[in-house]
Amino acid sequence: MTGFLLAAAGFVLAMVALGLVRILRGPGNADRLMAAQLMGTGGIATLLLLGAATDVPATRDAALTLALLAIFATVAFVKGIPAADDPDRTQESE
Amino acid sequence: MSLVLDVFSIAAICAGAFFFLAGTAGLLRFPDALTRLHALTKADNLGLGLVVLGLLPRAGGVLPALKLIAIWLLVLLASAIVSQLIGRAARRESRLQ
Amino acid sequence: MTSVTLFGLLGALLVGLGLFGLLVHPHPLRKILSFNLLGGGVFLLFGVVARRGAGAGLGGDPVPQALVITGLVVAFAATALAVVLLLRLFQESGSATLRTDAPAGKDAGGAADH
Amino acid sequence: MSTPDGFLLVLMLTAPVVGLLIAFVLGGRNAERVALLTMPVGLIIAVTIAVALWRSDAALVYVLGGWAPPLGIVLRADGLSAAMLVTVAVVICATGLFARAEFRTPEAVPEARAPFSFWILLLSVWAAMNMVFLGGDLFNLYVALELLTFAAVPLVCLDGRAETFRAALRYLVFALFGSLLYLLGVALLYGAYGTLDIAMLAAVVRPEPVTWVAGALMTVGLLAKTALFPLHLWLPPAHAGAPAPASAVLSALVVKGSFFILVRLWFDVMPAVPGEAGAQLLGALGAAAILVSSVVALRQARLKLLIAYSTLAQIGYLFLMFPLAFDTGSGQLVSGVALTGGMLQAISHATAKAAMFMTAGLMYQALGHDRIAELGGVARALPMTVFAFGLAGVSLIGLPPSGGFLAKWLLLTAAVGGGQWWWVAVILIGGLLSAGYIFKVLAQAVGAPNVALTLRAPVPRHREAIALVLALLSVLLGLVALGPIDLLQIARPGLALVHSQ
Amino acid sequence: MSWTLALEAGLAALVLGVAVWTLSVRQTFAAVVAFVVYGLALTLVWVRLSALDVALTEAAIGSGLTGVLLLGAAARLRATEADAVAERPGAGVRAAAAALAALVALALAAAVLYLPEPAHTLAPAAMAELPATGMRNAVTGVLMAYRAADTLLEKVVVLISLIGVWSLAQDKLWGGRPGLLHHADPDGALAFLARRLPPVGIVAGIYIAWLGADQPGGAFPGGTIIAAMWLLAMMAGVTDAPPISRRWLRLVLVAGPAVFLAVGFSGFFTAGAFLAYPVAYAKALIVVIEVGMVLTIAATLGLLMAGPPERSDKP
Repeated sequence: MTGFLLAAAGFVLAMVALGLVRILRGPGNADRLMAAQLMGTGGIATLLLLGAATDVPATRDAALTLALLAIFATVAFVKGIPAADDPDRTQESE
Repeated sequence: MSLVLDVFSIAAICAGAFFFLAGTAGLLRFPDALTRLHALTKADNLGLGLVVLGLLPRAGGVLPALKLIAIWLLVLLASAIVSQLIGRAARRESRLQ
Repeated sequence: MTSVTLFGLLGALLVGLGLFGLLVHPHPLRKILSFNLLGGGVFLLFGVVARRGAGAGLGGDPVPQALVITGLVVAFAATALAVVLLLRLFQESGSATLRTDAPAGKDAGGAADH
Repeated sequence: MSTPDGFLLVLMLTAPVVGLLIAFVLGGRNAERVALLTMPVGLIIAVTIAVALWRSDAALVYVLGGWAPPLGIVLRADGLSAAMLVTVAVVICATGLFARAEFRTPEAVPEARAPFSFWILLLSVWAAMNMVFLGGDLFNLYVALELLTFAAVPLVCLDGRAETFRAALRYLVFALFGSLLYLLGVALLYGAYGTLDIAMLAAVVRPEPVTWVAGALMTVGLLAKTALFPLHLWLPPAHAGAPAPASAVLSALVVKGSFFILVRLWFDVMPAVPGEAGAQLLGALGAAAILVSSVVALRQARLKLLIAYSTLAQIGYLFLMFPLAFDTGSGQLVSGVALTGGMLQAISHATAKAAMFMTAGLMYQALGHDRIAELGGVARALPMTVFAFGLAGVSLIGLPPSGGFLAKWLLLTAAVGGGQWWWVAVILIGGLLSAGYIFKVLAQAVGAPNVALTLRAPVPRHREAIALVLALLSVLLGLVALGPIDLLQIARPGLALVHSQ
Repeated sequence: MSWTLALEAGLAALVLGVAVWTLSVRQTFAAVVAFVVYGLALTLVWVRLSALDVALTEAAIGSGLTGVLLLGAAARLRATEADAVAERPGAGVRAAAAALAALVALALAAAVLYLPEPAHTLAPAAMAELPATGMRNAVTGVLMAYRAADTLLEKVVVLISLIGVWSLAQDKLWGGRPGLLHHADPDGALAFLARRLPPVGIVAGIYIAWLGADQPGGAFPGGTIIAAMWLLAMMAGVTDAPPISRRWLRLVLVAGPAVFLAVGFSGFFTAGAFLAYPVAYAKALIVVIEVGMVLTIAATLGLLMAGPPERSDKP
């Protein structure tokens, strides 16, 4: 079973790593961010699989941390796009 | 019993891994940002969900299992919000270009 | 090849890459990025040293691991300070260049008068 | 393991930290009050440490938390630490008194940005320097170095102009680069020897590839922070752009922090590792710094930039002690006359340069500019300030009986004694060049004004007096040759070795 | 080649690829996104190196907060990218830099390969002394007991960097609120998230900090998670950053180092040394310090992210 879990971890990691080509190709920043988002989720899955394979329960806490912070890059990105009509806009300093 | 659980785990994790494959393929092959987003959410929701499901029998207790489910729920929540925010941002970006 | 050797070589390579970026990228934000890249390599070397010291029921020597935690926090503080400094430079001068012969910007009148 | 007086080291370390925490919470005008209250306390502790060391004639040691190395960290004060602690305390106190006029919270507001920041950053610089002098653990010294950097960089741009932001950012980039290289060396040393305690490392360290790599990385990192040629380009705009009291602290003290760690590394951790080639290389860089920076200083049109380039040249002298302290017989660096001379140079430069930046600040305040060509008549208007500038210059040039003279005399003695004649030439030419740039300023200052001199603002007597006292200290420092100079050699390793040969 | 080594080789290749990417890609934004992935991948590496405490901290600080900080900066500095291209150094300089970097990397690689065998380690010593600290996690033992002075000093370092950030403000805005004013559609997705996630996140942060005594975790990752939750609420406009002149805020910001110092001084009388703990109360005292530290870390990191005061407190 350990071998299977490790293989699954490797497979998921390889998949999301492949998705990173989107960072390179873009074209939009939104696309790049999606690749990072996929990497985040894949990283969580890999962590959980690794933790189960090696029987280290604390990896779940690392996965929990990643899950809690997964949204932040996107929020920072959305906040950085200039758009007056956006309801979630950021006001420039006075 | 443990054999049944092992088979269950293997099946669920394999299915989860498949959705990660699908998510990546979609992210790379789909023509525009919104359809790619659709592929991404599949990996987020189903891929991780199935992996978590497969790991549940091996969690070694109720509390660790609940933690696994909490992680999945958090990712689900984040994924829902992210897809809405990115979707809007992608629209806006394409308008800016 | 063991995982310790593998990650040790990775750390050395990351240091080289970060150093290169720090030297050749003119944009300060890219320099800050390179600094963090370089930091990752340095911390990884600590991690390798820690892993080599596994024993007494521990997966690694806890001393270098603790040093990395302290180092990560300090590196974050450094990054925050550098980023804010850069943003203020941009705000005051309209440019982000570090060149000494850069145009003085908005307050050209009192430039270098102090 | 701790010596009976060891707790003094804890007090020295924590006094500025407690001060800055209280100043931060109380804020406003109280920040200044707390800082000024902390200063005499710290000065008294520093002097007490020096006296205790003098009496016991052995290092003061404190084992923090009772955890002995290699697991724990010790604080350790030898002669070098004690001398630097006192020097820094004196310069900080003088700067604090001098800065009151400039960094007073205006009446109209409860708290203002520049004063609040200045007083707290000044205390942090002090805390960091104390840690640098007392730390007995290489990683602990890294944290101290970072504290020093984070406190020093904002001091550069306290007046919030674009060029000072740029200078501060350049400084920060150099400093962070330097710290990471240092940290890299720390990782390798721990991997190779399993401890970071300076005394324990000294016992086990061997001249082998890992140590060479670690030592080279750490040295380059520390040189970048000390602004030794050719890693010096960040310094002049940063030191010349800061407000005068901040320049005084930056030029007199902050660069000595990384230099001190370099001395610890080369003399205490790995005296036998660099070899003659390494020591000669460091000396060559120092010589280049002296010659190049002095010439550039001569060509400056602005007083503060001239003083900043003079700092670069004077830093160069500090590095002459490495080849001069190298003992070919034993193949290692020894704590002898050259080390004493080098450290004395650091101390006399600290007081002289602080005084010099203060006088430059006073002239700027009075004239509204610091263009050297238009300083005519300032000696008549501000005689005490120009006199203080001249006295500080005496020490920088190295005229007797100043501290600078004694320092350079000791270095010359070591050079002649060791048959290394080429450094004699460097020291003498450097002295002539510094005389050149000091007299260039003085000649203008005592000359007749090209245009009628109008003072923009009155210069308070007590501020001039503070600069004068520091300059006088630097000149009178030569008198330590009568006895106190032996403080520097207390609890230094290697002497026995030299005498036994 | 075993499964684990194959996995690790893949992981190393990923880290390396992303690092090269971060350096070589033209657009700064893309570089920062790649850097976020770099942090994520490093978290996995730390797990493989059996450094779970570091993995938690890297996940929270390394990839999380640093990434957000740099993304925000990249967005605000978009206009300056074109100028920088013109400043790119010539081929000679680039070749020299590459040679230097390669030399350093080679020297390091050689040094790593020739580290002594068997390795020096303080693991047995750390474990032997651990009962006296009341901790069961050796890393927390190092941070809070053996090398407590580092941790204390590092708290001061982070506080000073915050003061440094504040000192960059414009004079007229001193005492005001940090950062830009964020608006969010009160019924929008972001505001929804900012109301739902922080309660969960704060509980998780406290949980991870609490774990630190016995398992991987501790005040650093715990406090960082709480800081991130606060930041999320600020960015969504659900709550506003407090004016930096508030006394309570200043007290929270010094709580960690102040409690640490106070306990350290009490060690003079109760355990015979500064920063020593009497064995019977060691765990209780360390928990007290950690509570202060979590508060301070959360507040300091959150405010470091928010930046200098940019809005006057006066309406």
